[in-house]
Amino acid sequence: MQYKSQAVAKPYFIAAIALFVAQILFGLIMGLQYVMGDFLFPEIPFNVARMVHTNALIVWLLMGFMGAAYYLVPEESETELFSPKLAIALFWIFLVAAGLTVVGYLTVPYATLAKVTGNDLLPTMGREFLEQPLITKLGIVVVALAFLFNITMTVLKGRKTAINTVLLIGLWGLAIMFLFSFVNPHNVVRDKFYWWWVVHLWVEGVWELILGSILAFVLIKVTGVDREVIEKWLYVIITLTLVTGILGTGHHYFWIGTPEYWQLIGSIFSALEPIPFFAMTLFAFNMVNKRRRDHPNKAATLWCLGTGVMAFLGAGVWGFLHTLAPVNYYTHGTQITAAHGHMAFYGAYVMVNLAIISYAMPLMRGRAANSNKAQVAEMWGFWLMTVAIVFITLFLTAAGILQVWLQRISDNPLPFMVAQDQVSLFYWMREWSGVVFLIGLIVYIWSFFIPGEQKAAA
Amino acid sequence: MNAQHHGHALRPYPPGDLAIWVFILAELAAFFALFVAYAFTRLKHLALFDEMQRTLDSDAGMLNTLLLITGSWCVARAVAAIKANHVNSSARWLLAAIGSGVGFLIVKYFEYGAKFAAGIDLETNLFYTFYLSLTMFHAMHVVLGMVILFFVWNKTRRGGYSSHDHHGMETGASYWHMVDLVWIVLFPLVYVMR
Amino acid sequence: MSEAFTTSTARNIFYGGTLFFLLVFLALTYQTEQSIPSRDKREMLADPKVVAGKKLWETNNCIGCHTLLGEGAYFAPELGNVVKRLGSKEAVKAFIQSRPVEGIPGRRSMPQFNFTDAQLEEIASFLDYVSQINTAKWPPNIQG
Amino acid sequence: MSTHFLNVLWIALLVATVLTWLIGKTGHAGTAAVAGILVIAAIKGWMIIQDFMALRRVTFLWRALVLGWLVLTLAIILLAYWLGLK
Repeated sequence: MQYKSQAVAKPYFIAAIALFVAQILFGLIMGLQYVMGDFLFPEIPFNVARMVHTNALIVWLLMGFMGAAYYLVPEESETELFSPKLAIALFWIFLVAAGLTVVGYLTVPYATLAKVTGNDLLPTMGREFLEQPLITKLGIVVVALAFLFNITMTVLKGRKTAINTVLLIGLWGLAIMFLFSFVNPHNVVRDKFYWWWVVHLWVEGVWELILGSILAFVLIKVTGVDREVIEKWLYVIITLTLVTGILGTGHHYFWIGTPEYWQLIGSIFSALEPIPFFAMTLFAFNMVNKRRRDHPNKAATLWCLGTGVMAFLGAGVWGFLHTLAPVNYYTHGTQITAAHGHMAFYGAYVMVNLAIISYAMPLMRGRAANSNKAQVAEMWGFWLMTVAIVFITLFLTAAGILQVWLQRISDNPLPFMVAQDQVSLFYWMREWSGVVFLIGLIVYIWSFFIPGEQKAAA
Repeated sequence: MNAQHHGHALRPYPPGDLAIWVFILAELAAFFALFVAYAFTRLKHLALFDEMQRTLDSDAGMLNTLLLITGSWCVARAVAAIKANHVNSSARWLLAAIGSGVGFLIVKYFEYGAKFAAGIDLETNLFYTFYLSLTMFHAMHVVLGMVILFFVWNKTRRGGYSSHDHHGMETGASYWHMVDLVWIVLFPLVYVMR
Repeated sequence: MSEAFTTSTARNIFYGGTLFFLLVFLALTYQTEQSIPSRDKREMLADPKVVAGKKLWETNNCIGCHTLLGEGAYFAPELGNVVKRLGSKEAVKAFIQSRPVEGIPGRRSMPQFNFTDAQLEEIASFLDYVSQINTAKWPPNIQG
Repeated sequence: MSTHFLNVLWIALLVATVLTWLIGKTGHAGTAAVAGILVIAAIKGWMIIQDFMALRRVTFLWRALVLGWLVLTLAIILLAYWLGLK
């Protein structure tokens, strides 16, 4: 750690991991509700568990991104953070807001929550992933703006590199696209059309810029490859990302009442979306192969390589599987989508967060890398979680294919719930894979508590 | 540089910046997908496509092909000129290439004008969805190519390139040729073949 | 390599390419806005019951279990065509009303929301509106 | 690349374009017309790639990528048209 103020990243990373645990626990509850429909009913109905599962994911990834920005921007800009105090204050505001929101989800009926938090003033709630009460949404905007102010000021007073420039563009894009969460027309078609401007243009647009720059930063550090080379790769990858991803939004405009030419445009450009992910895989492996030093932090390198491979598989391959309109006609809104979502989020955004955490945490704790024993435990966590997500994806894919067959293609299409009963075996297997994921997560967290015996950081 | 003219040694990289080549390959992939989608959609709707194709203005299509080929030739001459250190001549060739792009857009303006006046749009039928998506997407590439050429021309006339350093010009030239190359497939496919 | 591939060119292509595709996307957005009135049944929004129904749909987080035109959670049936599937708005209302408070042992069950008759009519009107949107023949069959 | 050669190429490309247009204009369709038009397109594309794009003196891999794009695109189009003619 070269600058004192980088240390503000630490609470962000710790909170991110804590929310990660919450996300997984609620995921397991939902998984069980898929096969034991009355589990925790009516105390925690499925929709509530799902809100906690998805919102905890989003918030912890954002926490991770913020922590990553606070860690890498001072080092890239070669200057102290503009205001470490602001960063800490924002941390507590964000954490408390997120905590209160989750408490609200769990303790009050959603309709009551909507009423008491001012949803009548500007109805924005009750749309997938954007379930947060109005005040939480406004809080997110305020925190994001203050955070961006802090980061932007830091970059402006220091060195401008490709990495911190791309990160800034990504973060500003993230904040700007979030403003569309306040757009909620009565017209369902327009509602859905602009809803995707948040959801798609986040995960298949600006978030990939953030992902790219974090990955580039960690790779420079662990491989010692020339900045020049890594920055060129970064630009090429994010160009490909936005060239394919922006018009790729069209793959969500097939069946929601939008004009049918979107079937052509969406199919073509989303079919190309695997290309940037493939480039990212090549990038990660190339840089590690060309490494000029053997960084003692082997675990961080492993997470980087994992990001390349799993993002390509989850976002690239599993996305491509059902993105062409004639295929999507049958798979739209089935477990195939869920399978893709799980592996893509884990492979791209979970893993890149864990990569920067893996790299930065030991440094913030005063050592270049964790002890060998701790790293071995961390790598066990890596493999358990990664293998578990692969199996979750495979089982959900199997469930999805069967569901599509029974409910959409066969001569006597079965009603939804009857088809669900038929695929329950796969849901059980998915749930057990989820348990393995939780074990992996526990091992991962345990690795933080294995004492460091390595020499102090250089 | 000598090897390039007389020797047999092959250059390891194509002319211009590698970054533009990655972009060119991505664009070619997009057009590839569009062409394949067109060809196989046509297969399913043969009668519609053959009938609708007759309503297109193939004279305008041909004229535009001539213009793009000429534009490509102008840029190739501009690169040849700068390699001989003929700065002014090179700048004039670039301007001529931009001019051919302007001509292309004028022809397109009248071609689209006639179609829109007839009440045709993206949703008229499947053929017109393809015709308009493909040609408009391509026309936007012509515009982008012209913007790039404009910057290259501006730098050239200020003496920014020479026989030793014309990396930037070759970068822009490669993109412009790609726009031409794509049209070479698009024209017969959409306007002529049945 | 370094001569063949410069960071500044890569950066310019990033800005130029992104701007280019953003403009194409915005142009298509404009076209979509011009064209959807013929598909989205917006005239039905003149009925305040439909608008109120959408709000009830949202404030009860229906999307947390169901899909609507294929988007949402995959835990419970698609509702974009539910009025057609059950046959009438009345059947939809009867189904919502009949959900047991304590659920069904061992099975998934929709919660009992205790809607008033007016609210039930609003929800059903909203679902009726959605069922009439032109979705390019999706879903493939009535089961959703 | 000599400028004279570029000029000859340009004229050849113009002539080929007019030829394609004539095939369509005179109402030719079917196997022979499709094959002829695609061959002309292949030759035109080949010239543009080799001499305008100036890939002739570049290593095989790069030429193969772009020429391969041309050949593959035209081959798939040919396949689709051939299936339609049956």
